[in-house]
Amino acid sequence: MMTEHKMPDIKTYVIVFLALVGLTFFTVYSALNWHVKLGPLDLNIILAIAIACTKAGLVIAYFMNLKNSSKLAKTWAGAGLFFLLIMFVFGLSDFVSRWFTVEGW
Amino acid sequence: MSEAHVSDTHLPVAHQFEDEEQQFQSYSLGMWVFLAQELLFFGGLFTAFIVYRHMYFDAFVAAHHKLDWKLGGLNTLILLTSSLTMALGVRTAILNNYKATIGWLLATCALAFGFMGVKYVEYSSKIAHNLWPAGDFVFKQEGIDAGGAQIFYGLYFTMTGLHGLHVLVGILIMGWLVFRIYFKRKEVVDYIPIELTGLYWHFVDLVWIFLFPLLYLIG
Amino acid sequence: MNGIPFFPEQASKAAHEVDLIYYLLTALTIFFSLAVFAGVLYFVIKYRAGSKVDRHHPPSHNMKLELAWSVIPLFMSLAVFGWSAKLFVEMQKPIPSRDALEVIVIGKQWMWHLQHPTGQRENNTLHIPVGRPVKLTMISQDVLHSFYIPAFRIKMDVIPGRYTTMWFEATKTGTYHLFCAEFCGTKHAEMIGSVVVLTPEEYEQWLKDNQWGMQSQQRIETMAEQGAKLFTRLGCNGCHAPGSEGGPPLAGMYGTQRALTDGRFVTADDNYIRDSILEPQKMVLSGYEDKFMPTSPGIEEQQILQLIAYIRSLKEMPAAAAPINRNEAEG
Amino acid sequence: MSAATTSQHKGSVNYLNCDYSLKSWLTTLDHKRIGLLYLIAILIFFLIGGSMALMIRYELLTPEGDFLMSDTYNKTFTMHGVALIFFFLIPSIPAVLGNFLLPLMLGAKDVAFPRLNLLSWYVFMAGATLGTIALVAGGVDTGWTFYTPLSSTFAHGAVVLAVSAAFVAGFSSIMTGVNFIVTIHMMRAPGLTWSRLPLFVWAHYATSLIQVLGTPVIAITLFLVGVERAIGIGIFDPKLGGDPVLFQHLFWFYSHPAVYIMILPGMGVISEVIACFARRRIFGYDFVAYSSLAIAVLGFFVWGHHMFVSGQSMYAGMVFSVITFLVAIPSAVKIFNWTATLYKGSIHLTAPMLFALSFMGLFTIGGLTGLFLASMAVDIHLHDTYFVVAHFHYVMVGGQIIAFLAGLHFWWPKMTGRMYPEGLGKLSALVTFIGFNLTFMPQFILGYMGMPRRYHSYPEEWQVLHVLSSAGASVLAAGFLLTIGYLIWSLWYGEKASANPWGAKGLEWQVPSPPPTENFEGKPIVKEEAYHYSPELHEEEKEYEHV
Repeated sequence: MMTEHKMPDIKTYVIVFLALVGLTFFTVYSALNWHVKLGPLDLNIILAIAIACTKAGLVIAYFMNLKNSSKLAKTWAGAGLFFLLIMFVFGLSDFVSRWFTVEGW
Repeated sequence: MSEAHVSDTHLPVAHQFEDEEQQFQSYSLGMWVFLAQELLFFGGLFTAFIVYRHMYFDAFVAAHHKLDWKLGGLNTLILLTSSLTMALGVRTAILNNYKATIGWLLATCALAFGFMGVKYVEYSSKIAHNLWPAGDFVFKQEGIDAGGAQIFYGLYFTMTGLHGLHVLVGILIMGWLVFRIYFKRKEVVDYIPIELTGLYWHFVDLVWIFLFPLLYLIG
Repeated sequence: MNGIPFFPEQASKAAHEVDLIYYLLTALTIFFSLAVFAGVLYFVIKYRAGSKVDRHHPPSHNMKLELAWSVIPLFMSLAVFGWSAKLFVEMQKPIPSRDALEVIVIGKQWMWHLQHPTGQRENNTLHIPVGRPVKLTMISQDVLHSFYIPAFRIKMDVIPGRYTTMWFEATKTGTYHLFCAEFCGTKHAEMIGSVVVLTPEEYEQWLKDNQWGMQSQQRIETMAEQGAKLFTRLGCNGCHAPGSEGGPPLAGMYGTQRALTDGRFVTADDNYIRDSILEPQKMVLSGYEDKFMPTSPGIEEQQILQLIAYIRSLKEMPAAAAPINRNEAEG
Repeated sequence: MSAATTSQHKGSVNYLNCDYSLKSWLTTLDHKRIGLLYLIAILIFFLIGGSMALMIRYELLTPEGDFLMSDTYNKTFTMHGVALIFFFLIPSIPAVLGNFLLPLMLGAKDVAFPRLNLLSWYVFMAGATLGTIALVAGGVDTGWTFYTPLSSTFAHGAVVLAVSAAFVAGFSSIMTGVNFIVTIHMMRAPGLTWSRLPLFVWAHYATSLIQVLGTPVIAITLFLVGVERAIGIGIFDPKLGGDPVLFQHLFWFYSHPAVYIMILPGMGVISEVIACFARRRIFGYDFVAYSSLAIAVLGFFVWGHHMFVSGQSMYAGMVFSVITFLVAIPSAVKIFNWTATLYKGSIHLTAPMLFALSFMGLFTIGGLTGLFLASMAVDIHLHDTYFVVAHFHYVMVGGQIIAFLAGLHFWWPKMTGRMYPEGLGKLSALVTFIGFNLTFMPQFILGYMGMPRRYHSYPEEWQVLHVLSSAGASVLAAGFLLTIGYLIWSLWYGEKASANPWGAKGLEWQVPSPPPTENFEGKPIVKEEAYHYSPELHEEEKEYEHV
């Protein structure tokens, strides 16, 4: 029985690799040179995380070939991310909301 | 963009599987579930990092200035390249070209050793400046409380150490794969363990993609 | 209390309402358990194997029934949640400190040390007046503990490194159990004591009887007075005395919003003062970036609490009161 | 397990008598043998944990701590927790009954990754050995929760050993989870769609989801405690500014879903047992199946209810409290559906059925007392008291262990080819039910009186309740020992079991007992829905000869 197995070709790999390297240089450059502050929030952090997420997305979709993998693999990758976010959001909810005073209830 | 690789060769099917397709899908799903578990494993450390960064804002910023972002950046490039060589190795494995596969795997191993080398340099310089977070931790800086800095370096060594351990395990697996392909070069290249190791290696690279900005760049 | 003890005393304002929710939940549990038990018993008897009874086309599902017994318990649960969350907020809401008796509690491995604002110190016992809210500011010197008074239905963990507070108002005089509820090592079971609730007169009398120092026969200093002494001994007044710009003025700063260098706003509560004493650079006030505040290594939890009491007493600047001799006062 | 068992036709080879050598057992890839290997391993730890329980109850007979020194008492209840939770409750149903039955129920030859299955047993034994060494090397006095800073800086027991034991045992649980997820997805027989799956398989899918996504978080948390204690990297150390509440967050993120790892497989067993002995399809199959998944997913949102009084912020507490109330609904739905299953069934009161009915009663009480602890105001009073102890024993012993016994009795003929003695089975179900209630009902009252957990001595006015509870404990122990006794006895002297002694539906009953190594000759095809019973047809009674 033929195993039909879709893999990206070499050209795609190299393009994705160059994109990743480009993003790395961009994130280093932006972290060191731009210091945009919006009140207490440091925009650098959001930019750095956004770039890291796009790099992660590229690696998952092309290098790990999730694009052509089964629907099950996609659901389980999504499940891992979903429960990770639960831990972040609910875990941080305690530390962030500790300083809310209760005057206004 | 993607070409379909129809391999006319057949892999031996384990007794509990019906056909090759079910075998491959099972191994692929099993690996993705394992990686979801690894994601949660590192997720615990990232939660601790985010919480302490929220609590010790200045100490973390001051402590991370002592990290050398150039070495961190170099390590990122090394790992990205090793991801590329790994992906190409998996591709040639599926095409049943065992020589090229061994070549790419060795390239990935070499890059991984490079990564560990850079890490060794980094660690020894940190320990030399007695930034090792146990016992004689010294962090004298105007206006920065040493406790928060010590926690930063505690997290730094734990996260990058655990990541380094995963890189070492990756090197061992790839070494075993190279021997296995070489000794079984007569038969069809069994691409399944190589693809799974590829997935594992890309995950290790993924963790570093998040570690690098969080530890070295932010602030 | 002979025979089988069944119910703890209700000795605090909140105790009554907590017991009401407890009765409601007990009633729900008994109702549902009996319903399930009766249903099972009835069906087991009626439809036992071999009994001649109509078993034709047993229903495999019934959407209306299944939705009913999902949605109805959901609403009952949310009702109970709402009620108990409301009560929880009332029990946790910080009370105005004007009329509250503020006692500090220091938990350390296997004993409780308590201090009244007027200076009286007690181990493992707490004397409080009835009918007056009591606010406890608690911290641990080593591991986690938990200050638990069953008769008041109140408990709060005592954490090393951070103050936790709780308040209650006793409604019945008497002596009640005090337990440590968070496992804290070998003698966790011996870290117990008692809370003695006195009538206001008895409490005043108790304060008077205990206001003389053991050896010095002089009136013991209140927390604020001890704080004032420490304030000078540690050299805080060098920068924080009024008029000097070495550090921010402290008169009347307790409870206000403080703007930090990075733009964040923090309320100046006990934790803020404690963190600023122990790690001065953790939260630097805007306008004082270049100023440097020394840390005071080896400062004890008790001393920090005394400094806080002193800073809170700084509405205006009282001169440190001289200690009065016992026999003068009683002479 | 050297029982020479033959099913109807003499000398047929099955998975037990095909090879008696120790090597064949220790290097087996057969999921059925690995299930039995797990059964032996967890039996040892059940006895260790159970004996610790008896020592605790014996100590609490008197208000003063006079039987054990307080240090020994603390080590006893810690080892009671660690041994029973990590080495009995979590692996028991998934690793024993799940390993044995999933491939049979799915019509597959074996689990998806047999070698990973054997590796999970060896990793479990490695964790178990580390746990025993920790016990022998002086034990641990931190409680099974390992709260810092007590566990990381102040405790002086073998904390690093105990923490690494739980760390290693966690990976065995992860491997089982990964194996089951892939098996259930990939290895189903033709025609076996998700809506035709037995509810036992649904429950194990939900359990595996938690095992895989929950366990790594406690692995990293215990790793940090071990690192902090061994090397001194102070992540949770308050002197450096570390926050013990952060440890509690990371610990309970796993440990609450872990209680669902324990109870969900139990619910799967109960669905099977009730369907078989009421001769009826489970009422509202879809609701029961999806409630397993709902419990598994919602279980990850509720861990904060362990920390209402730990200095957690009030707002976070409210969020956790409302979701905890929501997660109680699917459990209630299951109980109501099982009760409705009995309607118009023909009910056979065999030993597994008695265990299943007592599960329904005890789990209802256990689940509802959880609502006391979910409501924040009452939890202030009840947190860390004997009310909590009674609640989780009702759910873990009254729920999970009794469901495990129900499953063990139900599938014993299939696993060993031998019938257990029916009369003793019913007696043991009764004794266990009575002993359990006598042990833990008084603890609810003690809890509301304010008796704190993990206390070596207590005020003497509560002695009456403790004496009642200790009396119950000995009855409960008698019930368990009776069960272990006659089950082992039945291996040699039990009556030979036919392929389907209960007349149950399900693929596992279509193979001889004990089944051959490769389970099914051909590939079974599934055409009908699960639990295809028809109680009103009386002729079905005769081929069911056992009750």
